[in-house]
Amino acid sequence: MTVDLSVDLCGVRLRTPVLAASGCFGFGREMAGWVDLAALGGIVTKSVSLEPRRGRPTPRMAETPSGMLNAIGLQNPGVEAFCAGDLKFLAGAGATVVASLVGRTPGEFGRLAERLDGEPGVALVEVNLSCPNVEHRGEVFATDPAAAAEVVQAVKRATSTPVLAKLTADVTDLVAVARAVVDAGADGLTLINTLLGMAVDTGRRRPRLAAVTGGLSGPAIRPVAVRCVWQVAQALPGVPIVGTGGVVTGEDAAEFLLVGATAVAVGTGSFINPRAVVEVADGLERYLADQGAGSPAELPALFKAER
Amino acid sequence: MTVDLSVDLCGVRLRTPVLAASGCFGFGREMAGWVDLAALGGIVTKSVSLEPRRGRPTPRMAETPSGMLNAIGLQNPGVEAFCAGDLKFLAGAGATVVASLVGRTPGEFGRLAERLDGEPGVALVEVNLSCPNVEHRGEVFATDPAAAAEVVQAVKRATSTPVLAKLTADVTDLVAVARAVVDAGADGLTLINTLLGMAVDTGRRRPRLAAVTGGLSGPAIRPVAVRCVWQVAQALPGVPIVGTGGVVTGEDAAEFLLVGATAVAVGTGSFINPRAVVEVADGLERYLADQGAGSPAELPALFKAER
Amino acid sequence: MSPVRELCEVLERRRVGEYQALTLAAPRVAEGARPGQFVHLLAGEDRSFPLRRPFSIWRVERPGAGPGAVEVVFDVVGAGTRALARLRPHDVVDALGPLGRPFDPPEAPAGCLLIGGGYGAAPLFFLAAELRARGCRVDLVTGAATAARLLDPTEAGRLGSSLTVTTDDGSAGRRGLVTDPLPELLAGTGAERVYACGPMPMLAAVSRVAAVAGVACQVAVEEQMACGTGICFSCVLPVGPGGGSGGLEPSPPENRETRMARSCLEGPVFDGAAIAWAELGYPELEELVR
Amino acid sequence: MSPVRELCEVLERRRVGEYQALTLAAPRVAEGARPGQFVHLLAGEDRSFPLRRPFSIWRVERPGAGPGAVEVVFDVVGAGTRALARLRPHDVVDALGPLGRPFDPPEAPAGCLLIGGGYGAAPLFFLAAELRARGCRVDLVTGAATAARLLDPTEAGRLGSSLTVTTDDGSAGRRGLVTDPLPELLAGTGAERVYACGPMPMLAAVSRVAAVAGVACQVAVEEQMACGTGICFSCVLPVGPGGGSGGLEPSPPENRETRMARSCLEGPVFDGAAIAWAELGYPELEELVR
Ligand SMILES: Cc1cc2nc3c(=O)[nH]c(=O)nc-3n(C[C@H](O)[C@H](O)[C@H](O)COP(=O)(O)OP(=O)(O)OC[C@H]3O[C@@H](n4cnc5c(N)ncnc54)[C@H](O)[C@@H]3O)c2cc1C
Ligand SMILES: Cc1cc2nc3c(=O)[nH]c(=O)nc-3n(C[C@H](O)[C@H](O)[C@H](O)COP(=O)(O)OP(=O)(O)OC[C@H]3O[C@@H](n4cnc5c(N)ncnc54)[C@H](O)[C@@H]3O)c2cc1C
Ligand SMILES: Cc1cc2nc3c(=O)[nH]c(=O)nc-3n(C[C@H](O)[C@H](O)[C@H](O)COP(=O)(O)O)c2cc1C
Ligand SMILES: Cc1cc2nc3c(=O)[nH]c(=O)nc-3n(C[C@H](O)[C@H](O)[C@H](O)COP(=O)(O)O)c2cc1C
Ligand code: FES
Ligand code: FES
Repeated sequence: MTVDLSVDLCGVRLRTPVLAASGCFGFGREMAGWVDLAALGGIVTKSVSLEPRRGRPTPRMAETPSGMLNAIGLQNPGVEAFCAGDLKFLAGAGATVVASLVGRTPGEFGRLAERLDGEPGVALVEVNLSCPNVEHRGEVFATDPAAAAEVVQAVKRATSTPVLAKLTADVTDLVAVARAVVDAGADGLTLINTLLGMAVDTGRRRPRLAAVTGGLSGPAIRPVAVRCVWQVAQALPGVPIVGTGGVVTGEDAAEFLLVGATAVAVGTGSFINPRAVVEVADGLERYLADQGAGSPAELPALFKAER
Repeated sequence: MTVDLSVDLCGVRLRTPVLAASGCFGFGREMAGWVDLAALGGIVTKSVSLEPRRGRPTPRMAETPSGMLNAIGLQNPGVEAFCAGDLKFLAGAGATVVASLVGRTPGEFGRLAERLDGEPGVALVEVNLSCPNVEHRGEVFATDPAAAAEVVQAVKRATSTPVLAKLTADVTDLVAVARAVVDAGADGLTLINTLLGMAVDTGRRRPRLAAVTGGLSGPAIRPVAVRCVWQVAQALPGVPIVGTGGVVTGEDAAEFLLVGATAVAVGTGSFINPRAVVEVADGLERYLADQGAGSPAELPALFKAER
Repeated sequence: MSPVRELCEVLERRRVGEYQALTLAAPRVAEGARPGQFVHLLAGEDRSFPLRRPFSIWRVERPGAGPGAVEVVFDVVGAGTRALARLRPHDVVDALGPLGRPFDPPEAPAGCLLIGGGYGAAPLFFLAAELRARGCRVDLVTGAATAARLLDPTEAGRLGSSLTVTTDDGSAGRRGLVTDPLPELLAGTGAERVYACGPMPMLAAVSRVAAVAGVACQVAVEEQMACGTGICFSCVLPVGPGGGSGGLEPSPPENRETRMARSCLEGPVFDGAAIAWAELGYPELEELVR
Repeated sequence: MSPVRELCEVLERRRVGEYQALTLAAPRVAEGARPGQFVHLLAGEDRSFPLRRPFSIWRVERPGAGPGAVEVVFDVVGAGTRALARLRPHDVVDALGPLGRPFDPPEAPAGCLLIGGGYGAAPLFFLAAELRARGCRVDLVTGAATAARLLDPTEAGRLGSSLTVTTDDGSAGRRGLVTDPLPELLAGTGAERVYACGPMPMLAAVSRVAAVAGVACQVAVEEQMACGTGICFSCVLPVGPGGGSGGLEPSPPENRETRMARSCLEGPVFDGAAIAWAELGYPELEELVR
């Protein structure tokens, strides 16, 4: 059985359904020595803002059981430097680029999308909604359906590139937020961002992160991420979903695809294995062959929800 | 330095600040051969309902990275059998019992509390709010501040025993729910119940739990639990909190106490080590001695939130 | 004997056909263990906080000449058994045991037919030795998919008055299921007791044959277990009103026809007639055993 | 040379004073490694998905006579180093390397003063060998809390023209800080380059002394690292406008006076004068190095 790993994500053909997740693959350039950037399903860049951001003080990360906490604080060189440097490099390398955007207001998101519209090499845009809305008491956009929808609208108005809305699982009703952003025009969803967590250095009796709290990622959160994809795929059939959270093997990727994701993104996995994005795709190819599936898109139909 | 491990939880003196978490110590009797039940901080019983419940079909559990999923479905013999059998046994063994209650309506919770009021041996009542409200589209009580508050009111009216409200982290605004139940009369809070998760048997292409989704517990969720305790302790100073989620060592317990918990409850830890509740308390005693603290209550003041 | 937690030195790990055998120095577990009971094992230094894995006790060396040891035999199927299969002598395994309800031997010497599927034969080795020590006649039937998955057939041959072997592919013994020769053997040996361990469909079939023949039957089941000590309620099985507790403290009776019994505490050995087979998808059997 | 991932057989693990040394068969890492670079190691079969741990390359045996090996020396402080300390010969370690920016040797032979604190002396052993091969005079200063935490003082004595030892408790060499003898040594040896590795306050002090003396200084820093490959941005350090990239591809310049440089990619070696010491809490030093 020959397997064709390519998938269609919001009208964009990806070589494989395995992407590099935002913030976990730098701006892509760093990995040129480790993997063939053009062979990946896609590279979601570190989130880019209008102005450069320095990020948070260190320590910015802490290991936790089967996961890690991070509080990087969205350090990035700003959209202009991004376009002039990283994006040009990625486009030249033939990578499929998903540009991740982060703003403090819906207007900022819109201006970012406008700036990137038509930049060669941007295949999709991902809207990172897990950041504080300065116009609304610093509440995270993705926790409020209306605020999230407003951002998506602003972005859709500004770009002709397909738009993924990236949501957080730290909400009471994820389906409501997902529905709001899809109604606002999002072409697809990325589920999930990190969970809010905290760890304590008991010896020194202080938080292990300088920022006190941070985002929990890695295999520890995979069951939460799989559940989120399943719930949203059930509620909003036909909406493309990129599943993210703890993918480190081809089998992990298969979990997400079986419950309804169109693609997956590997985050923390790349920190342990710089070739994780490639190896997850290889593992998935073997899995599909074992299961007699010719392509990733066949998996949801093979899933038996009632045991 | 001698350490006095005892703590005051809502006016009840506990021998240690380490309890056995609900659903993770059976009804207590099962463990009589493994630990001295009277020496524990307390035993939160498996949640008890008015009528017996058979629970969910098997498989009811699945191992996940640094954690597990369960969908036991609140199997229990009903409050009458509980009082006649387990509670009598626990009272006779000198255990400090926290009776966990679960109902389908606020009224059921109230009747349970009434039934247990004055039963010898019940030191505290814990209200398990992570269950569906049949009067409100099956929504989980703990995701809705008003519904959660209504349950707490019903219970408080029916009992003179101090009441802990057990909340879930699967909400947008945990502090709002915590505030609502405290305003409704809860004497303390238990944070957190399991996170909703799902795992897939990729070989058989079906959910690993018969119930499809289940509750994620174990060290994997500890960073989320610690964050929840920290957030609520900051927002509602003075409200006693029992921290739960991934405690398996004395150091883990110390994380919770440092960020503001009064006590901790060991759940999944007891599955791997039947003496976990005792050994966590021993570890905590050593930790306190190392830190020069005479009692658990001194820890929050030793915590330095700004690094 | 009430179970204990013991940190056990690995004395030996070896291949047995397609299985792995592991011998652990475990004086306190070995002292009280009875056939049908299991140990709940945790191997290796793993920060992922893995759950334990349950294994039937295959052989026991009571403390005396030596310090006391238990041996288990297992199939490598996933992460837990892979970790056990990596153990080397002097490594340490964390064990809980002996856990669960053992097989009940007959009060007086009687003919016993023991039926094991694959590694499911493991507890029957231990049981056969005990039954013979009690003066019972023991006949064995072991079956597997293929010859290499028959558990130590040479030793099995020594344990009983007879050994009947079946394989699905005919690579050893009769081709067919382990249950095929049962009616004939029950009649031929005049056995008064049947003991079985193996996959659920096999246990259902054995229970049916025994019920038809009117012979008392005990089966050891395998349900997924988290704790192994009765506190998590993950390992349950529907048991009829008369079913279960086997001398162990029963959980309070529920207000139901059948109740969900914990197989780690009230099992893994159940009376074949006590299991609510209908709820498990074997309705005809339920009719039979009523 | 661009870094690789190599599954390395453990050739030896041994004690070195209070530290552990680990020798790994690592032909591809050994081939290109330069002093100041590090390896990012993962030990053991652990399902908890632990992060790697970074260690300076202490010694290298280039492929040639043998297959090529690297040696690291480490202090056992937590779970990761405990796992490494349990390794036995023939076990396998997963390594990334050589990673990071190495020390820049002087263009022409020159006097060099090398200052190491605790296990921080490790990369200086490798550097000393390279500097001497290039015809430089090398003087060493190593310091530690106590004698047992001085890294292999016998070998250190052989590496340079002189070795000065300090301990906080006076149990070996001079009592005091490793930085105490610096001004005197700089004057005495006429060194034109200073290289240092150790805790941050020590690196700050060394950078200050070098700046006062007008001597070029490079320091290797230790920040917590998740990836080690430049993709997570956890290991950052504020670096002044002129600071940093050391021949490696710089990240796009940010529109700032100082920027947060990744110490795994643009470091761990930085020019002492490039680090924005004021932001790290050493304001006087910032004044000095400006
Ligand atoms: C009472 C009892 C006695 C047993 N005796 C033996 C024995 O003597 N020899 C032997 O080879 N096996 C025996 N088993 C099955 C053995 O426990 C499983 O093969 C083992 O747990 C698989 O673990 P794993 O991590 O390798 O597999 P995985 O499939 O990765 O395990 C995932 C999870 O499923 C559980 N699981 C998987 N297979 C089974 C199973 N067949 N039964 C119960 N739980 C399972 C595991 O415990 C674990 O929690 C017994 C099971 C029980 C309940
Ligand atoms: C470039 C570089 C080179 C190093 N070289 C050496 C060396 O040659 N010898 C040596 O003994 N140590 C060295 N270290 C420090 C070494 O990486 C840590 O001691 C080690 O990571 C501790 O891991 P642990 O799990 O035992 O400790 P834990 O304290 O349990 O680790 C928890 C987390 O903190 C990180 N961490 C802890 N201590 C340090 C530290 N000092 N620096 C950076 N991260 C830390 C760990 O990597 C891990 O992510 C170096 C660090 C860096 C950044
Ligand atoms: C260090 C780090 C930095 C991250 N930065 C971003 C970011 O800039 N934008 C974003 O949308 N997500 C970011 N994420 C979230 C990841 O893209 C991903 O959603 C999450 O880590 C879960 O996937 P994982 O478990 O595979 O890591 C970051 C995660 C980590 C660990
Ligand atoms: C098998 C199992 C059964 C549980 N049953 C209950 C229950 O009946 N009532 C309840 O309030 N919490 C129940 N819980 C949740 C635990 O009490 C605890 O809040 C949660 O598992 C997190 O703690 P842990 O990580 O230490 O297990 C259960 C958890 C598990 C794993
Ligand atoms: S395995 Fe936990 S109750 Fe049986
Ligand atoms: S450790 Fe990840 S960027 Fe340096």
